[in-house]
Amino acid sequence: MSEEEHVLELLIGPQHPASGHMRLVAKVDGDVVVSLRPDIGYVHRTVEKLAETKNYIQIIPLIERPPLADTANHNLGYVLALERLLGIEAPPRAQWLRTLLAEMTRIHSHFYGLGIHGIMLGSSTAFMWAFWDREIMIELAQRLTGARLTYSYMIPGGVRRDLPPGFEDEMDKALRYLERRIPDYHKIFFDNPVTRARLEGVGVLRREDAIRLGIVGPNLRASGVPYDVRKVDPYCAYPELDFNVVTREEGDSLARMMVRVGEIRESINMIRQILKKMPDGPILEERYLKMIPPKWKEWMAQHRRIKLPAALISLRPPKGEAVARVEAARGEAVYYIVSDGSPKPYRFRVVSPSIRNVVLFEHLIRNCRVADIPAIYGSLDYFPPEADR
Amino acid sequence: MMGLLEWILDLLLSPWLFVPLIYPGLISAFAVLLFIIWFERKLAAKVQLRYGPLYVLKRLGGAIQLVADLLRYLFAEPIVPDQADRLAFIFGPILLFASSYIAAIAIPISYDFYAFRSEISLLVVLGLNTLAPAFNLVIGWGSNNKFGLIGGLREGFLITADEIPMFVSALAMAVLYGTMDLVRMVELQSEWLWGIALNPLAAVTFFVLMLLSTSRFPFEIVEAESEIVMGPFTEYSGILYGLTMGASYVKLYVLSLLFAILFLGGWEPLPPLEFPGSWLILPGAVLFLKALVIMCLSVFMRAVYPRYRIDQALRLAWHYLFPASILSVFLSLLVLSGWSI
Amino acid sequence: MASKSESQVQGKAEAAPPGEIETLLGEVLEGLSPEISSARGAVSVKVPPDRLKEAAERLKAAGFDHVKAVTGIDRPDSGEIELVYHVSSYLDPRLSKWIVALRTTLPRDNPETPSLYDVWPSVKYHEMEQREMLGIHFSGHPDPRSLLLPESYEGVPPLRKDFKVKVEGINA
Amino acid sequence: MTDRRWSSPVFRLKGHLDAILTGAKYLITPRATVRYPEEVIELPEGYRGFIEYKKDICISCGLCATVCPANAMKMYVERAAEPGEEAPAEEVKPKRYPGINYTRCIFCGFCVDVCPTGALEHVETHDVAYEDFNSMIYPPGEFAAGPPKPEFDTPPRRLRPTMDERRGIAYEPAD
Repeated sequence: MSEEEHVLELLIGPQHPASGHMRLVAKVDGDVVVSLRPDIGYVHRTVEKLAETKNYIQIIPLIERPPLADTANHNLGYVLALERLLGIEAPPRAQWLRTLLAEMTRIHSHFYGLGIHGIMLGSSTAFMWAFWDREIMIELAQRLTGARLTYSYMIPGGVRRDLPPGFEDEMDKALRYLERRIPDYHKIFFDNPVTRARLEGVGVLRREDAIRLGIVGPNLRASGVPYDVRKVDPYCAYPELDFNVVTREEGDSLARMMVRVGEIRESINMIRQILKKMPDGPILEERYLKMIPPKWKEWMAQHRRIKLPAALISLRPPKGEAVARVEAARGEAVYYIVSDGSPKPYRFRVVSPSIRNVVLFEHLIRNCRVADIPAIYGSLDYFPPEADR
Repeated sequence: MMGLLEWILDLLLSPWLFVPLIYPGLISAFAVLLFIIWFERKLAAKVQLRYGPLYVLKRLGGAIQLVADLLRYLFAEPIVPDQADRLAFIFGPILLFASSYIAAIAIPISYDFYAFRSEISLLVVLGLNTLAPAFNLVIGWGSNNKFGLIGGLREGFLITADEIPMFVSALAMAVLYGTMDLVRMVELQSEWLWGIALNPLAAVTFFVLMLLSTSRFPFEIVEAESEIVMGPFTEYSGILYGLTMGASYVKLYVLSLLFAILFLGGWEPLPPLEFPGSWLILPGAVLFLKALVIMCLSVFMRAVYPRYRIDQALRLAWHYLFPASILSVFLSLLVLSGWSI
Repeated sequence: MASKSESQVQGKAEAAPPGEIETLLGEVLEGLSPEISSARGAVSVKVPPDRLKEAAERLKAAGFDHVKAVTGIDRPDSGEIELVYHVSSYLDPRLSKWIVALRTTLPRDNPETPSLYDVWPSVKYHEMEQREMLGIHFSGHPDPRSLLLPESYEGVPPLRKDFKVKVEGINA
Repeated sequence: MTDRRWSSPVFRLKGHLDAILTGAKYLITPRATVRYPEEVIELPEGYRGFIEYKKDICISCGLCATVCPANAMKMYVERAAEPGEEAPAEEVKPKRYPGINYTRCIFCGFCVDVCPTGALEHVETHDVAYEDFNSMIYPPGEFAAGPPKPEFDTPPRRLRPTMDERRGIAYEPAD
């Protein structure tokens, strides 16, 4: 038989229970996937072009939309780039608050990824559990920022709100709850023999390939590369936090999943340290603080919020460019801003972790079985809107 | 007038009509279907910290959700795709459902109430029960959908892998009891011990194979939503889809009844009660309850497991379950020899 | 987890002091007429377009093992498109502190440049994106598909400045 | 680093048992669901919900409309008097007031934070259902009439979430 006669072209998505907003074009020979090509762009929303029409501060909500489960880290990446361009730095307490929200977001984003991975393998329990435990962090983030996911919390020069009263105690209870839950996850999902059978040795990403293809985040670290922006190019409060970079050597789907679990544990530890060590002080840079009318000072102290000074609306960074990177939950996010001195960026570039990981679809889903497609897809924690931007 | 009613009642209570039509046949199969799917959803929901079906008859926790679903299926338009093989597409689900249920006619519900008693009634049940998967293949091929095709082929691979060891582990019990007559088997169990105590290996093997052949988790491979949408049933809608979905539960029901007879002592022990009709109701209820427990245990797996890959399921069936079923035959012989000593 | 110690070593690794990275880049790219500048903690190397691939090869050999971003910047005023490759390293802790912007300028009416896919396979999807968004032709790129835009898209590449976004004004 | 124990069938069998027992354990764990229209979670103070507008202290500076990232907030010109017409002062020299379009609002709260007089403030409401898009647009007059309120057939039970070590979030009756 010729190749065409026994190879079936399988169009998985965009209308498929487990494809996400993308299409996977798989060539299948029997039960074996010969090759697979990702077709992305179904949720492209022109963030880079739209940003050119918006003032700098208006871009904050815009860049939060694509990586929906992981907004705070992307918000942070953008704000860091902008601050670099403006030549300002947030005061220490704001830096710690940013780190706090970034780590909370990492926890709930990882739960999101684990849950999706669970349902892709058919474990509805893992899915429902993860989405419930994600809710814990979302509830706390909501108290801190006033929104569930689209926080828009970090602004150039600081953050918008301070810790609400009683936050530390509530967080402590929440973290202890999460620590109690993780063993149950192990029993019913991570260490379930069926999960092991489905993931171990499936979709192995070798270390050289991970580097060559420019993979980021837990997917890179699961292949034994200890690259984490929080260590390599520390920002905010990370230099003062004691944490490990979770790595695994195997590079298979199980390793990628377990790196995320390990990172949840590390984030729990980090949040404890943050709440213990957080310094007192203002949460907005002094020059902006001075612009707020004095009559608001008392209100601000009472409500633990800041008023946006009008100057922030139409920031005019000097001509030039700045690049910043952060370790978002799904991997390294790079923000690159080119300014021509006007209130709107001349060129705005977002490189989200998912667009850098999309190459893994064609690289990993090859010579595996049809059932491995969702198993590997889920392990990548790939998020189509984040890749399409 | 009374004469007519009595005549009808007599007719209905005659085993040749009662067994295929009422219990354990069609009507009770439907009732079980409506209950067990609801219960499966409730069980999974409870493990997953949520309610599951709730709002249709809220007082009973949404117990008639499936009745509502059935009505919806009945009134939804069954769409037949242009490119599908119409004959196979429409009759496939009907035959699938019928063949899943047909084995129930050979199941006795007490020492003297059965549609027929035969020396080989075990073989009749097992044989009729094997028919159903073939129609999955027909459906998958007939619906002319790539996912349907893959799903049908998966079923094709699984037929041999689950039916052969299942035959063998059931026959291990036949060896043990020295008969293939289901009524006689229950009789013997009430004299000796339950089958599950005599040959636990056969019981465990049979149970796992039951999950495999009825597409329960962790072997929900034929449908596998995240991989092949709905497998052979991808193109179905309306009541035709309802039939395909119900078929595997009906098969589970029949196999659970068989499991109860083979391993759990059938309708023994009977509670010492006397009331009109107790000669029929009591053994029927005991048998039904045992089967129901088995079914609940099977559907509970949805809350615990992800699904295996097809090659892993095949490996499990051929590398572990098939040898285990052969071993269980030897175990039966061993038990027999121990018995005679 | 086994590499805990390794990562700590990496975390504590001394940053190349200012000036060192520029010197290093100068040595690596010697003879390619690079213009090296640094501002706001970022290092930038500009090379002529015909030297881009060679510069990339030398950077790769020097330990810059992956590309973080490929960005085209349309500059209609000067009739140029600036192409920026942000490169860094995963393995060399001295280099991974830095993001080096390898840049070149292409003529706006016929922006063509060799694809760096052979050097850094990690540019694959970034170059595809810049191709459709700015109309830059990367010769030798293995995948001719469009990435985010529909295959049927015709017209001005969206990230060119002459593609105008119609925005509803605040008083509309 | 692959765990060697997994190659042992006995260890795998224990894994199966653990999984099933954990599933069984959760059959008696309390549920997490909040049955929404009957029970409503009380939102924390400072929640960024619908916006309350106090027109009397608005100074028509237009900062809210300028900062709005989604162009949801717009300045509307109040009715202007014809030249020579006798009219109240605010119609002779028309002022601009903000109106909001909730089809576009993303509840980022920038307008609230930037308002120099505090004429804009969030209320802790987010669950309002509309029948058509047009009714989601609030010109200044309607905007000033107060934020929309959700309608329930029966008054819902209000639940206050508190963190709980055993259950994650415990929802307790708020009143």
